[in-house]
Amino acid sequence: MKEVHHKADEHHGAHKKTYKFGMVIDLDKCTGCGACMVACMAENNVPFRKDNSDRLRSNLWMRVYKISNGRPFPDLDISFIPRPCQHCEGSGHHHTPCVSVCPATATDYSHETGIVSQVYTRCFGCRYCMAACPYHVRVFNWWDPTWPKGMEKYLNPDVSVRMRGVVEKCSFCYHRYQRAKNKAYAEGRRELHENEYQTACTQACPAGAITFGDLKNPEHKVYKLKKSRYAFRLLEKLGTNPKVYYVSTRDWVRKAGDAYAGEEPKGVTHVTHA
Amino acid sequence: MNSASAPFDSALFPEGVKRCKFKWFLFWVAVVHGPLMVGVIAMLMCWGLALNVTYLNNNYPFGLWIAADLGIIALGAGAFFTGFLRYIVNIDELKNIVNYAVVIGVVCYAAAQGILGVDIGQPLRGWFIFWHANVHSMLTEVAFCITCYFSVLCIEYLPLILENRQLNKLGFFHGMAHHLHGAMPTIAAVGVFLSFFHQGSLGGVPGVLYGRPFAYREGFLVWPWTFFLFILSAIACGPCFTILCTWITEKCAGKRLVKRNVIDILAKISGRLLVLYLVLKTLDTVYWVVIAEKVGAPLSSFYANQPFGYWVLITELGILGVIPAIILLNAKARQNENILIIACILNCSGIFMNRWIMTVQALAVPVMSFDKFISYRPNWIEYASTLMFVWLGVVVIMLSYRYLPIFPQEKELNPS
Amino acid sequence: MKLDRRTFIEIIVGLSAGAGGGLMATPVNWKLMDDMTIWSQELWPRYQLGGLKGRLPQQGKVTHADSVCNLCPGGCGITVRKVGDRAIKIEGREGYPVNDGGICPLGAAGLQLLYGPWRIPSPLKRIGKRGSGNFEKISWDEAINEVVQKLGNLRQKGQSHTVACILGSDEGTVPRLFDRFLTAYGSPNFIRTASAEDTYELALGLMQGTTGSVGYDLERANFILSFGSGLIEGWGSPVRVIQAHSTWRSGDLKDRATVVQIEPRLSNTAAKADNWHPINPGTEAALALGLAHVIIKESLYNADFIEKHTFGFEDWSDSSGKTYMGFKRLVRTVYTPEAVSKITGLPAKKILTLARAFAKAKRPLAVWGRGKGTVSGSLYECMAVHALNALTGNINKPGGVSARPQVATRSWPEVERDATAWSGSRRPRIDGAGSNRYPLTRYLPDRWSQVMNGGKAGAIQALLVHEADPYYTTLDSAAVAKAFDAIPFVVSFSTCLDETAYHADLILPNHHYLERWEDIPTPVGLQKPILGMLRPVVSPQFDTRYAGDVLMTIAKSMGGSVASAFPWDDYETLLKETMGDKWGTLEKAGYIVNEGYKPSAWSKAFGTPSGKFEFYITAFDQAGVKIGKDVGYLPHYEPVQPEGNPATYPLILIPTELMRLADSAVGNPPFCTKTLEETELKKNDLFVEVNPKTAADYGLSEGHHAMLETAKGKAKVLVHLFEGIMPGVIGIPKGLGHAAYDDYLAGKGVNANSLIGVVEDPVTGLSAAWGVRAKLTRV
Amino acid sequence: MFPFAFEWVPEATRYVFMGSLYAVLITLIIILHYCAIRAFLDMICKKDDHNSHH
Repeated sequence: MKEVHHKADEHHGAHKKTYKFGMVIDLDKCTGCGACMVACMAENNVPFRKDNSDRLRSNLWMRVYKISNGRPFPDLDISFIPRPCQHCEGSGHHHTPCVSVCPATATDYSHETGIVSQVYTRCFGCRYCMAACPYHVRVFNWWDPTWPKGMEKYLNPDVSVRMRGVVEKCSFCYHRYQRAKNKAYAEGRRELHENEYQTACTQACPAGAITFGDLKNPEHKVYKLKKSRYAFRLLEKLGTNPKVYYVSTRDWVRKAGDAYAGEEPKGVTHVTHA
Repeated sequence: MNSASAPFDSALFPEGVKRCKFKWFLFWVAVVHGPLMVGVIAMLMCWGLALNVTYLNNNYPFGLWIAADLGIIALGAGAFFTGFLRYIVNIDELKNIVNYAVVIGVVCYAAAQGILGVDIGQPLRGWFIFWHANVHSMLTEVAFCITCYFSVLCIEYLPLILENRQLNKLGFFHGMAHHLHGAMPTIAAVGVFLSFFHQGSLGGVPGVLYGRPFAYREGFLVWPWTFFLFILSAIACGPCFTILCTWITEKCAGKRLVKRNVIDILAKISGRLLVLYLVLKTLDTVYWVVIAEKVGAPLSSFYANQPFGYWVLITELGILGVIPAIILLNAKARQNENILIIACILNCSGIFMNRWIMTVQALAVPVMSFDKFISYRPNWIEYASTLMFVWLGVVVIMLSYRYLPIFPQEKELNPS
Repeated sequence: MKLDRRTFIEIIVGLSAGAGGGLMATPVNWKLMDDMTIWSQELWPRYQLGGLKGRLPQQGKVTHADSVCNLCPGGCGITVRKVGDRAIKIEGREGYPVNDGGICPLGAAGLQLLYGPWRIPSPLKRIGKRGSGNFEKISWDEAINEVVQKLGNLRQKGQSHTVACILGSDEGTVPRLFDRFLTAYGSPNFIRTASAEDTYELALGLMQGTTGSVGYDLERANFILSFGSGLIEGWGSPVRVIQAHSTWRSGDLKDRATVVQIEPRLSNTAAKADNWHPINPGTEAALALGLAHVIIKESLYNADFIEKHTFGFEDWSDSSGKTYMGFKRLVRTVYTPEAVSKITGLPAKKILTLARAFAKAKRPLAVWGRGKGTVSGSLYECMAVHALNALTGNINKPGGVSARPQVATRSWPEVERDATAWSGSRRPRIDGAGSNRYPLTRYLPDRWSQVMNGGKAGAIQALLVHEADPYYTTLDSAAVAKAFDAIPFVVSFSTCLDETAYHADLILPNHHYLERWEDIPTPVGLQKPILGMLRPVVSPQFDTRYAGDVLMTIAKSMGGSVASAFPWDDYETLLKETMGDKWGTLEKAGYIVNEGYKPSAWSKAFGTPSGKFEFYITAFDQAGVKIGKDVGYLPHYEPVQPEGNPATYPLILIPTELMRLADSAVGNPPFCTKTLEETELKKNDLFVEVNPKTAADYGLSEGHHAMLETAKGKAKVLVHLFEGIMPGVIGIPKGLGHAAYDDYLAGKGVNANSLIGVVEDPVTGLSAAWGVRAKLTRV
Repeated sequence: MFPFAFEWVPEATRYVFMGSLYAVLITLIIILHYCAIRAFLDMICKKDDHNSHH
């Protein structure tokens, strides 16, 4: 079915410039400060509640996981793993895990950008995509979103506000891509510069741990960074083919990411899509 | 019951049968409405206050509702499978139970759709599944087949209603019922086609989740092996559920309604299918261990956290699989009504457990190494709103039993 | 065919069924369903996006405004994205010399503070009991009048010295205005809230003879030895330090900088460090001196610097021939690795390795200031750590430490004081700073409440608080609350309903930091002088005024010399005049940085009596500090005993500071609270960290409630078992336990400051407490 | 659902899937209409015959 999908897309956008946007997150630099989470919430009109302490129902598009090596004092070690949507491409006969299961085509994989979208006004809340996603990037609106009076003033008009009963997730700040693309077209350019389109978390990260760009463009920083011998992806073996790479020089962190349980680091062989 | 004076609504009863007094009937209907109303309140809370009133969360987007949905539909398989045996395989004896199988089917499928209506966060947009259908989604396949099959069931149920003693006096209704009976093999064939697909697709729902090694299965064409296992397990258990329901109805009515030989045919078929299912399921389990190991998920990781220990596997396949299979295959055991009913209960529980495992345990098993195991149990709202549809089904069955000619053998078995 | 009634009915039924069926086959029903979906979602306010329907934000022209963040002493540059006249997002300002595009979670959530419901809409006057939270709106004239009357009366009665001001800073035009007001009015009681700066400024003054704050050249250091500093947890200027941390983590593995963290708990900094050495809490000074021992013993120190530019390293004798012990002898005899190992709990071998690695590194740097640097700390500990930098000659050098001046601005005319002002401002300070007992110290922010409670209840008759929340941030909250109760007139200039404002009699709300002009002096810890400029990004959202304007109006209404001390029309005029020729750049670029700034060469760097870096502090005698013993003139280890009886309170409680939890004068915005871990806050209860071994001793398990008790108070907490904390030590996060603000923050957790008392440093009088004795019982 | 919906992609699976759906729907509709019309005709033309069956 995938091949058919592709042909259709090629047919539609024969002359479109295509990208494969992705991230490389340097876990050696990440300090777990949480600026990415807050910047994401501020950029994407993510609601908040008086009591947000239940992570199982908390609405975080970007979530920083705190992971440990599980050793006793004083050998304990801790690392942080910021986890946006992995924007899986799928590989072989597997499509993106969530896209293939959504019954109402409310989530889709863009072959122009490599971004997995979410159409809030079409989602009817069956939550099948959440079951399909092994990274827990998808969150459900268990409540009506509310903003204390006055707070609505900071809402970003580029991002729609979601209603109760729908699933939402990180979009790689797709609205920023749209703005950048419009600007480029207005200036008569077909291609975006690397720094023209950056996600809110990338921009905010005080540690510069997040790098964002076109994974297939050799001139972009991510292209080189993802080839590091310390690079890995979360749950590589499942074949979800995510576009978020991580770099850590700590062995146990790479193993926790389940990149190559027990094997020597030899870098990631990127599964390209035909 | 006082047989001297017939209940005032006796004109509506099927010909030649006895029913209890109307006030008693009304009393029992009212009793059932108690829990039903609790369920209605729960449902209204889900719709009015949003789903935060449940214990579902982002780790468990699927909970009791979806598990119950899958289970109920599997149990409802008795309808299509009995229809298949009656109209296509032509086991004539089954005409004596096929009506009731249809009623149970209608109830199950209505319940399944009702539960889904509560489960989805934006119920008013439920129709998007048809309008913006993504044909690659197993859920789309399920939704299409279930709604279509539900219409089939309704069409199969329709002649029963039309054959109500009074309605049937109207020429049009009489004719309609008559012609529908004639078309029944075709309708049953369509039903079988649809049922096979949606039972299978329901299996596909967890089976395609390749991000969840616990649920994921490779398969044939676009379908994972669970697709076929779900069909098989559903038809292996559906007849047992029909037997069970008949037995309960008989106990409530206080009389025999179906002859034992009819029950025995269903039980025998069920037992053979169950054996076949167990063999295939065992093969599937072995292969699953191998492919899961390949993606770095050893079997032990699936059963590392209570309450989802190895006992789950043993209970599902052993106690709730092998034992009923042995009973159902043994003619002597089958003859003993008590043992037969125990086997049916075990078999039906087995299917329910399997569906629970494939939905809830599939979500419970952590996938990322740093995921924490979180336990889930449904809260009263989930239970009440699920059971609401069961109670609703009970009312439908009560009404159908009282006013519609469901059991052709009733008159013969209970001569006045 | 006979058309009887029955047939008629049948035909009607048949036709309607047919019509219904036919209609179903058309798109009409789909359209109706669609309409119903939309209509039903607009039917009920609950469905209207939390009542947002109708107040959904409007589109508009997108613009960007540069300013500076004022939520912590970090002073980052920010760019605010606006749509129309709404500010919609705060981002780090690209190219700003402090943070170059980066931003911290608090800064990114700043708009929640701007538009939040905790803003104070207009001047408020307390009507109920103090602390009941009942206020009424009054006009600015009434409010100012009230202050003028109260302060006027006090001045008339000759009690001008009983007025105090508490501010978060003493630099910049606004703090200087408050200071000037007190000078003209006649009070010595300008108080700056506590921070590690208090002690570091003193240590630099004593050892180097300099004024000004400490500057660390973190970016160029390649071996960072941190004595409990939460480098990536908000220490210093947070974004800048995190960026420095990334520099250390860049490049080839073998070229990367080494970070060593000394701390009893595996903080994020410890976790990210190359080596983490947990030591007994409060023994940092001993370890520093133990390291000095090895460095000296193995002659790994910078001999050139030590010989030419330091005083008191070797034993020395004065003109009378009396011999004094030098740093070398003290360290060699007392702080052997074995002895230090016994104190700190760190194996002697590790001390040896660490000392060698530190001294042999190309550009080693020892940094001091616990956690985020929000507590003053022990003077000798600070000096001991600073001595390590001296041993490696790491003063005023690239990758080193220096005393850093501010960007110079135009000074103001001298205040013409009348008699009341003269007599009032010469009275001893209420907190005892600068007295014979504590001659060196400028402010004792933790002490004024103790003094008031200790029999001088009337010492403060009026308190003005600006950009500080002493009610919440001062140690020993119960004592502070008691002292507050004794102050008849508390005025808050706060823009948000913080703890102090909540307990004030009068609130005169200042503009929010995104609504005003104000100069922001060099961020804490930076090695080069920077002057940033806040600018109004949005127009004032409420009926607020510049604190500077309000203060000047008050002064002008008081007449006489108090009025004439403020010749400016308004605050903006004053700001422009003060900035002088720099105003143009500041207005346009938003900041001034002295890029070429280099700390003085060693030969000219030290203003001590000896003109050198002093290991032996000669300034003590000059200032009249009473130092009992010889060793008191040298950096040495003097245990700061935590409060509480070890028999009753067998455990040690230490505060922990989190990057995602603001614990100073700014309340944590909802976005930041949302990012807290599940093991930090659960519903309204906070977690304390306990080592599983300790927990087992007390029968505690994960997620269970426990009663945490110290000599200062007790609180119900949740237990989080954490292998990263030393056995016997409990960690409690700072920044929770607010009673003010509103439900998004109030009532969550416990204020750590309420459990910890003040332990005065014998020389400075500042609080040297690093923790407190505690007990933890199952409930 | 219908080829005029904007997300309609012309691909084999979709044709097979939707084709079977429409086939089922059409079969059911035909059966229903067939029975109804037959019953209607029966009622109008052979009303008495039918009554005599019972």
